[in-house]
Amino acid sequence: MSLPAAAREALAAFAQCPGWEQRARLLLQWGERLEPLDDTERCEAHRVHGCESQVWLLGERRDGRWHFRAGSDARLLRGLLAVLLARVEGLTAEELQAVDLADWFARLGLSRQLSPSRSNGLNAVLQRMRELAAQG
Amino acid sequence: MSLPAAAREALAAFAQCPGWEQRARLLLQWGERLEPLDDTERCEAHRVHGCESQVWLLGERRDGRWHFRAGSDARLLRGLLAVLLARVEGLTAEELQAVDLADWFARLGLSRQLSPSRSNGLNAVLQRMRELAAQG
Amino acid sequence: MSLPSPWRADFPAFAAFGRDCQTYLDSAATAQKPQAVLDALLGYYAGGAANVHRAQHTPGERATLAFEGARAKVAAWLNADSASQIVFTRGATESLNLLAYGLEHLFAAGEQIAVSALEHHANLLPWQQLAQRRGLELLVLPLDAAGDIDLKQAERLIGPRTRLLAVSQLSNVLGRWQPLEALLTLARARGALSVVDGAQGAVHGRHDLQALACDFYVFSAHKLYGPDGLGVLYGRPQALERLRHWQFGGEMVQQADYHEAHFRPAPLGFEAGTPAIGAAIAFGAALDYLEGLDGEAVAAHEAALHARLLAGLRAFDGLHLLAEPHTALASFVVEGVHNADLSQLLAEQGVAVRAGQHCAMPLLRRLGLPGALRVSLGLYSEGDDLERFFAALHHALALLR
Amino acid sequence: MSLPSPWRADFPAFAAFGRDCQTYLDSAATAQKPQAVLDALLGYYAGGAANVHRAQHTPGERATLAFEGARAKVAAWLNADSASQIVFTRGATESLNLLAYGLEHLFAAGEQIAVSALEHHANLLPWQQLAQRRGLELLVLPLDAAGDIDLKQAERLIGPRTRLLAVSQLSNVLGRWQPLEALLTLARARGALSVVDGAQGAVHGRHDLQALACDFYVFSAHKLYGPDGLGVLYGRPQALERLRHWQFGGEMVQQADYHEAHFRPAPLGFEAGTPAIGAAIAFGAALDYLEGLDGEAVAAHEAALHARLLAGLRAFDGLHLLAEPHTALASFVVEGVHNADLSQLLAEQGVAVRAGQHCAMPLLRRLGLPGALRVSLGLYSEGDDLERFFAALHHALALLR
Ligand SMILES: Cc1ncc(COP(=O)(O)O)c(C=O)c1O
Ligand SMILES: Cc1ncc(COP(=O)(O)O)c(C=O)c1O
Repeated sequence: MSLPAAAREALAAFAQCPGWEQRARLLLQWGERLEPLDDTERCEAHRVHGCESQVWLLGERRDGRWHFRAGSDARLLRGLLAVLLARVEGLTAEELQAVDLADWFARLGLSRQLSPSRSNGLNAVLQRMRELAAQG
Repeated sequence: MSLPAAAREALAAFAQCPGWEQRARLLLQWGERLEPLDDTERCEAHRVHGCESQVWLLGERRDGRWHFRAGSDARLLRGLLAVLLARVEGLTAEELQAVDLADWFARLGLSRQLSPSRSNGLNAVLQRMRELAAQG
Repeated sequence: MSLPSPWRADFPAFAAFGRDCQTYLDSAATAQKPQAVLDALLGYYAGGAANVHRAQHTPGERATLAFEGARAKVAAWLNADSASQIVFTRGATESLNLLAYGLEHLFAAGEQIAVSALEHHANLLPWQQLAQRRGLELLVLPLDAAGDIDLKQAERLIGPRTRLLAVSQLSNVLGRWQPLEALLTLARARGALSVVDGAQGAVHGRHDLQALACDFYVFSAHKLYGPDGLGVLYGRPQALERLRHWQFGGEMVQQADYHEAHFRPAPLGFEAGTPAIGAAIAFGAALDYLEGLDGEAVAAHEAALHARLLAGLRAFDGLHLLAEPHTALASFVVEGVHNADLSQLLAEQGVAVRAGQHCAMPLLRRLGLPGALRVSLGLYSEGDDLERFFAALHHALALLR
Repeated sequence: MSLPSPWRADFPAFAAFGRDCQTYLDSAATAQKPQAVLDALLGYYAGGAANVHRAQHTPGERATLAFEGARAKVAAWLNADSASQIVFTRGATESLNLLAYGLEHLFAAGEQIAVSALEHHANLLPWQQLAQRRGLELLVLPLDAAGDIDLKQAERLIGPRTRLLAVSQLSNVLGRWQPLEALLTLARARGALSVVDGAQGAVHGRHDLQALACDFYVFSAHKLYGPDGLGVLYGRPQALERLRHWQFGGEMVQQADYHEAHFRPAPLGFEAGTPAIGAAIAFGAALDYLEGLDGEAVAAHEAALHARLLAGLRAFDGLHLLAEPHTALASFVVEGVHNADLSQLLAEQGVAVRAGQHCAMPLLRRLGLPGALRVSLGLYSEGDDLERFFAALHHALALLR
């Protein structure tokens, strides 16, 4: 399964990243790339619970392929959302269920962000994504 | 405070008792001395709860002095009751409240029988005795 | 026929018992812990404690991973589908109380709860009190002559008004495996929820909960070679969904305001407040330890010891077993001798067995006994323990008769 | 001004934190344990575990004595009249749930329960849910500008229909001692029962519960340098007598039959099932350890560290304290910076502080904040911990701004 272009780019950037500081800077930069959500999109219906920060996730299927948008008030989390979306952009529902996102974050050197410690909430985002794709 | 005669006798017998076996034999013997309770006395009203064995305790005040009778279906416990009654026979309510029964059992080498482990129930007997004397 | 336990040295308590001349034969009350459990407990505390599920920091993540890892080990041990089916409690007793409160809303006056006549108080009183709160009928399934729940009678008694069946897997007094399969089939056929008290059963053999097909299963870590203060409630996902939240606080909350709140689903939604983190991690180590043993060898050792126990007891005149136990323990009385007298004289000789009503007062009353003695075994027990017990029993009886 | 802690070496976790380059400043979530606690835990398990209150045998007696000894130590620590006023629970959260269920029968629809606006979920949700079950009104006492329960308003709000007041002694977010004396006098005057959540308060200074004059006081062992999985419920005798039994099972029973049962009074009647024996014994050791310290020296060290913490925080541009804390902790936000971003970058640098809503979502919402950072201290904390935290905070802010 070949990676989307943005995902290849993320991999290239993060994989050779030497330390936490550099990684944080990269996450902040990637966070800037997230297409902003407007006020009506940042609503309760799109809210992902189980994060200490506020997170919103929207998914849409066009021609059998999923396109997600996401936002958060926390900047590092925005970066994580960006590299997540880069990986799943344009996948079919089947591909979405199959993709190993733990492995994806591991390859980026970001495994710790998936810890079961609830406060960060990335896990809740992944789960919501799967639920949307399962319904859709 | 001088000890009642039966108590002095108990002290003499138990204090010089060399081991658990001898002590058990003595307890069994002392248990035989307990004046038996009749069927109407072995009733729920006289039952002391909080013992795994069945225990009954009756108290009566005559001329300001307390006289207790007790029984149990367990023989070693009957022995313990006998040496207890020997110590408290004929005491006034004030004397009863003041008497240090933990010390009494310690002097007999029977401290362990007062452990807070509930199953033996000697503690429950002591407490019931104090309650009776307080009411009476 | 000395039947040494090859695992005895893994349990440091036996060195201490040896020094104090104690023979421990009360494992059904609580089991000794392997060194691996102590190491895990110590490793956690000495490595830096942290609260779970609350913080992003490294100690907090480490504690959370270890705690959730323990949950996964419990799930694997029971062959549960998923770790989210495992709720940590204080013990079997709390698990059962959680169920009796959490399911309360499902019952309407006049409906029935079925328990058996041999239940431990922990699997009787929560249901009895629920029945009193809600005006329900508590059915007590009678036992057959062997000491098992009578299936014929159960079939007659468990009817369409029966909404729940709660029974033990292995009796803590009679030592008999109960006919769970038939009972659970019956409950399912009648549309009743089922609860299995595995407090004793979980310790002897390993059970596949997908095969067992009960809705809920509970047990305590401390009897399964783990630390005290920790218990397990296993539930099928559809059964867990029917539980109302019971205790409230800390991290079981999804969203809270002053006047209303929303709660997480199981398992976290049922673990209010800081849990027994160290105990959970150490229980994970107990399961790792057990996992590393040869289960068949353990079962064979326990069976041989148990046979030796029964044979030895039979040699005593006037000694009567309360039932013919299948495994793990034997309860008995001796004609003309009070169980309290016997247990006291055994204690004087350093033999630790349990006497009394074994938290099953109604069963003992039904058997017409004021109490009984119980000898119970663990995988670390060995033939010499039994020999010391037999000698002490002999001696005690000589004194008493 | 390096402010070393003379007691640091008593806590083995700091050697591990040192090796891992971790700075632990989250003691309000859970505290590290002194070696004495680990020794007691190990001593109990390695010396031979046994269940309590059940058996006459020597291991059982020893365990019972040690467990009841721990209860007596807790009573002495709180200056309670008697050990029978101390009920062991899993933690502060369970103590509060026990109260909310055990007192439920005293409330009639339309009556009121008063809590404050700064309560931890554990002292809010059990009362909120009780109010929902019984049709009661939950009064939320507002705070004054300093972050304390507003006494004027409390006086106005707490009236003859108020049957219970439940408040924190020391806020886990604001770090301020609440005006308990005035509030408890008020509650008593109005005939309301009083519950004090001492989860944080119990850790800083020693409190005389006879002088404090509340009906119930609760806290968790794990925050007071003891093991997790254990909590305390203290009650005045007349208050404990009003509690209905809540959890049912094992040895809390006086007399049981299939269809009815009688229960023991407190404390044992409220400790259903096998308790956390090892944890209780180890908590006794924690209190012995604390008892052996010079209380004034501890208080002086904590005060000096706290002053240093506040001074250091004030040097950061755009940093705002949520309130002026009296002791133990400081919660803050930094303008234009999200608390989750900050805490993540602090964690990357090995600094363990807590971020988020601190189990007090309604309070944070009232303060208009999505979350905050909290730095909290223990008696083992020292100046170097703070220096590392300040440096990491500086670095994180440089990255984020
Ligand atoms: C059959 C059975 N059920 C329940 C329990 C209660 O276990 P715990 O005291 O650990 O809660 C026990 C143990 O005493 C038991 O033997
Ligand atoms: C003020 C307050 N109350 C109650 C609790 C709950 O304590 P636990 O989680 O130990 O039950 C805490 C700790 O988080 C607290 O800070």
